[in-house]
Amino acid sequence: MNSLGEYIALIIILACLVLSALSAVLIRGQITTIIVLSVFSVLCAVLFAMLQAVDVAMAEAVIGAGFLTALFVTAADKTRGQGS
Amino acid sequence: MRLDPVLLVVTPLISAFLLSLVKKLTPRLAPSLALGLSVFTLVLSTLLAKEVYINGPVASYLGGWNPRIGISLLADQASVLLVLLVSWGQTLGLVFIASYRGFTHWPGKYLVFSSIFTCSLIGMALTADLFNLFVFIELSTVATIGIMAKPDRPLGSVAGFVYLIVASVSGSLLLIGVVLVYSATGSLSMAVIAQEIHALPPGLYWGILLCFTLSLGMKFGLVPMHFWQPWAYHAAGCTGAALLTAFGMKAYLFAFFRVLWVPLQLPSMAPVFFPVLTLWGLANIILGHTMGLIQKDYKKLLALSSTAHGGYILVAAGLAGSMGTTTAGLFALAAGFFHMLNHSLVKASLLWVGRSFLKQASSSTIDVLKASPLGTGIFVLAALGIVGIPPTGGFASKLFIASSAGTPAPVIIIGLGTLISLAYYLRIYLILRDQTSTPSIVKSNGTSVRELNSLFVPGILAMGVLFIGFSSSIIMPVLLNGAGAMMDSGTYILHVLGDLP
Amino acid sequence: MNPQIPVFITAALVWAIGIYGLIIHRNMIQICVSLSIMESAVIILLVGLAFVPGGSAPILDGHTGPFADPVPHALALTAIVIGAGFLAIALSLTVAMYRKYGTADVKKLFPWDETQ
Amino acid sequence: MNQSYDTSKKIRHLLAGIFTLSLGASLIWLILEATGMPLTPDLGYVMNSVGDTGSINVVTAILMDYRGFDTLGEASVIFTSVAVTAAILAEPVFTLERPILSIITRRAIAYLVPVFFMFPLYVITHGHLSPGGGFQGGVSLAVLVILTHVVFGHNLAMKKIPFSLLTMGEYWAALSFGILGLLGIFTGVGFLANLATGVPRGIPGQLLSGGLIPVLNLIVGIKVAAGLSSLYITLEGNPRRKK
Repeated sequence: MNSLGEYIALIIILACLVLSALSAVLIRGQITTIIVLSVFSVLCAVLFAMLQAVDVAMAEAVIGAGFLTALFVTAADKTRGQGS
Repeated sequence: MRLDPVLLVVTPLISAFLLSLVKKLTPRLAPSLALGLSVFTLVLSTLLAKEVYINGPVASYLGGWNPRIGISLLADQASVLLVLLVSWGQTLGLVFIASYRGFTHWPGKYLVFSSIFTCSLIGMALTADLFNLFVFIELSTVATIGIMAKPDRPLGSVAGFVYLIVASVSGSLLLIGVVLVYSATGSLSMAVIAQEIHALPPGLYWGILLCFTLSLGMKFGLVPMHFWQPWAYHAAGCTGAALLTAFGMKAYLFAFFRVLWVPLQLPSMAPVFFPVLTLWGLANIILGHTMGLIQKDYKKLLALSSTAHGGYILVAAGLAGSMGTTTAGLFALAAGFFHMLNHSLVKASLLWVGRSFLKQASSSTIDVLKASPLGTGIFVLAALGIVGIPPTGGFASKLFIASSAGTPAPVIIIGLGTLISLAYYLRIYLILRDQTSTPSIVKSNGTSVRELNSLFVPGILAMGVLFIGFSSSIIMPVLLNGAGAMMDSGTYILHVLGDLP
Repeated sequence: MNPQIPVFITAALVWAIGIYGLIIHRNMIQICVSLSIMESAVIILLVGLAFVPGGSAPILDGHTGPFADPVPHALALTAIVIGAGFLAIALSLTVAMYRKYGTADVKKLFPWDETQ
Repeated sequence: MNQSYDTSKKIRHLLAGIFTLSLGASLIWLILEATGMPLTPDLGYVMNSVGDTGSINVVTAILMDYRGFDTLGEASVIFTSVAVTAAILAEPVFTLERPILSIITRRAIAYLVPVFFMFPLYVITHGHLSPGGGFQGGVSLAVLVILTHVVFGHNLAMKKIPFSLLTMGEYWAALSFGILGLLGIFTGVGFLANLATGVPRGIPGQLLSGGLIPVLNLIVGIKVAAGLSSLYITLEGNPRRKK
C-alpha cells in the first residue's frame, strides 16, 4: 500500500464489494444470486491479499468461492421446482 | 499434581469422537460406553470441585503458554458449580433414555450431540479467553441444532433453521464485540482485558456492552429475543429440550455474568446497567408467565416458563450487581445460583415426566394429556417446586431473591409471576387428574413397564427439589462461596495471570 | 494513505446489507446468501484491523520491517470455517424442508405469523 | 388489496433499510472509536514465534500452537455440522446418473487430476512455511472431490472415493487430534503443547520443522477434507422431491 495507484485500486475493489453484496441481496433469481455471491467472495479474497492477509485470502478463495458455491448450487438445484 | 481443568472439556469432546467411531463399528456398545464416559466426566468434575473448594482455583494454560498470548482456563468456585451441574445433566439424560430404551441400540446421533453439547457448556463455564468463549458458543449452537432437528419430527427443521438464523446473528454480534475489545485493549484474555478496559471511552464501552448483552441475550432468551425458544423446545422433544433449558440456558447465563463481571468490569465501569438488568429480568418474568398462561402446548408452555425463570436469575444478578460485594450482594447472587439449581432440577423433571404424558396422549396439546397416577404425583411435586410452594427449593430461592430486593416493586412482580404460574400449573394438574390413563402399569407388557421405568429419573429429580428445599442452609454457604468468586474479579485476574512470570 | 478507514466503512456497510437481506427475504436460499454476506463482513473487519501501513504478510521468510498483526488473521480463519459449517447446516435444512413441504419460503412454513 | 399489500411491503423494506443503515453507521463509529485507542497490540507473536514454535508462518503458529485449542473447537464445529447434516438428511444414494461431461473432457481431466492434487498436498505440508495450512489445503481437497463427482459422475466417484472412507477418515482424524493434545498433558506441560513436550523443533524453514505443527496440519487437512466432502455428498445424494 505504497502508491496512489494501489490505493485507488483498493477503493475500486471496495466499491465493487459493496455493489456485489447489494446485488446479491436484491437480485431475485436464485442462481444469479449465488453467482454474484461467489463473485463477492473472490473480491473479498483479492481484498484480503492486498491487505497483507494471504492466509485468509486463500481460505476465503477456497471456501467462499469454491466450496460454498458448490453447496449453494446443489441446494438451489434440490429446491427448484413448483414451489418458489 | 493438581487436576487440569482442561480434562473436563476434552473428555466429553474425545468421547464424542470415540462414540461416533464406535457407533459406526459396533453400535450395540455405544450407549454403555457413553454412559461410562459421562460418569467418568462426572467423577472428574467432582474431583475438580473438591480440589477447588479445598485448595482454591485451578488455572490451566493450554500449550503451556503465558495467558497473555495463549488460551487459559480457570476453574474457580463459581465455574465448578456449573461444571458439576452440566455433567450431572449429561449423565442423568443418558440414564433417562436408557430407562425407557435399554442399552441395546439407540437410533440417531443423540449420544454424539449430547457429548459435544456438554463439552461446549463446560468450556463456556471454564474458559478465560473471549474468543475461545465465542468458539464454544458456536459449538453449542451446532450441537443444539443436532439435538433439535430430527428427520422424524416435521417442524424440527423449521425450528432449527430459525434457531440457526438467530444464532448466526448472535454469533456475528458476539464476534464484533470480541473484535472491538481486541482492537481497543490488544488482548483476548479476560483477565488482561479486565485490567485494560478502564481506559475505554464511555461510548465505545456501551457499544461493546450492548453487543455482548444482545448476543448472549438471544441465546438465553432475553425478552424480545426469546421468540425462538418455544419452537425450539417444541421441536427438540422432551429429552433434548430438558438439556437445552435445564443446562444450556444456565451456561449461557453464567457466561453472560462472567463477561459482565470480569472482562467488562461492569461494577466499576457502568454500575447503572445493573438496575437496567433487574428491570429487564422483571419484564422477562411478566412476559414469560403471561405468554405461558395462554399457551396450549405443553412443551411451549414450559419454554415460556423458562424465559420467565431466566428473568428471576437476571433479577438476582442485577440486584447483586447494584449492591456490590457486600453481604447482601453476595446473598442475592447466591440466591440466583440457588434458583438456577432449582430450575434445572424442576425443568428437567417436568420435561422428562412430560414425555410419558405426551407419549400416552400422542400429542403435546395440554387439553388431551394423559397421565398415570405416579406421573401425576411427580408432576405435582415438580410443579410445587417451580411455583414455589413452601417446603420446596423453589420457595426458598424465590424468597431469597425477593428478600434481597430493597424496593417493593420486584417483590410484587415476583409474587405476581408466582400467582400466574400457579394458575397454569393448576390448570395442567386438573386436566391430568381428570384424564388419568387406564392403569397400564398393571399390564406387564414391555411398553408399559418401560413407561414406568421412564418415571424413575424425573421422580428422583422431583425428590431433589424437596431435598434442596429442606437443606438450603447447607447449600447456601457453598453458593455464597461461588457468588463471591464470581463477583471478585481481582482474585480471578490474580489466579489467571499470577501463577506465571 | 491509510486504507483502513475505507475498509472499515465497507465492512460496516456489507454487514448492514447482510442484516437487511436477513430481514427482507423469505426464501431460505436467499436467507443463506445474506447470512454468508453478514459473516464475510466481520472477516473484512478483522483483516482491516490487522493491516499495518507499509508492512507485509506475517510470514518470516527473510523479510524485515513491520508485519501485519497475525492474531486477527487467525481469528478470521477460525470464523470463516465456523461460518462455513453454519451455512452447510442451513443449506441442508433448506433441502430437507423443501423435500418435506415443497417450498423454501419460510413464511409459508411458519405458523407464527397469523396475519399472512 | 394487492396494491395495499405491495405498499406495506415497500414500507417494511424501507424501515428495514433505515434500521440496518443506522446499525451500520453505529458500527462504523464503534470501530473508529476502538481503533483510535492509543495502543500497540504487539504481543510478541512475530518476534518470538520462530523461537517458540519453529514455524515461519506466524498465522499457522497461532492457529496450531498458541491458540490450538480454538482450532480444536473449530474442527469440532465442522465435525458436528457434518454429523448434523447426516442426521437431517438420509444416507446418500445415487440412483439417477446426471449428465456427465463428454469423453474428451473426462480424459483430459483424468490426466490433470494428479496435478490438481499436488496443490492441496503442498499447501497442507508447507503450512508452517508458506501461506496456507490444514484448513485451506483440506478445503481444496474437498473441492477436488466435488470436481470428481461433477466430471466423472457420481457412481464412478463414489466407487473411487467411497463414502465410508471419508466418514472413517474424519472420525479417526478427529480422534487423533484429541489424543495428540493429550500428549502435552502426560508430559505435564498442558493440553496441546508443542515444543515443550520435547518434540524436536527442526531447523526453521525446512519441511520437517515446527515440532507437532506439520502433524496437526496434516490431521486438520484430512479431517476438513473428509468432513466437507462428505457434507457435499450427503447434500447431493439427497433424493429430489417426488412430484
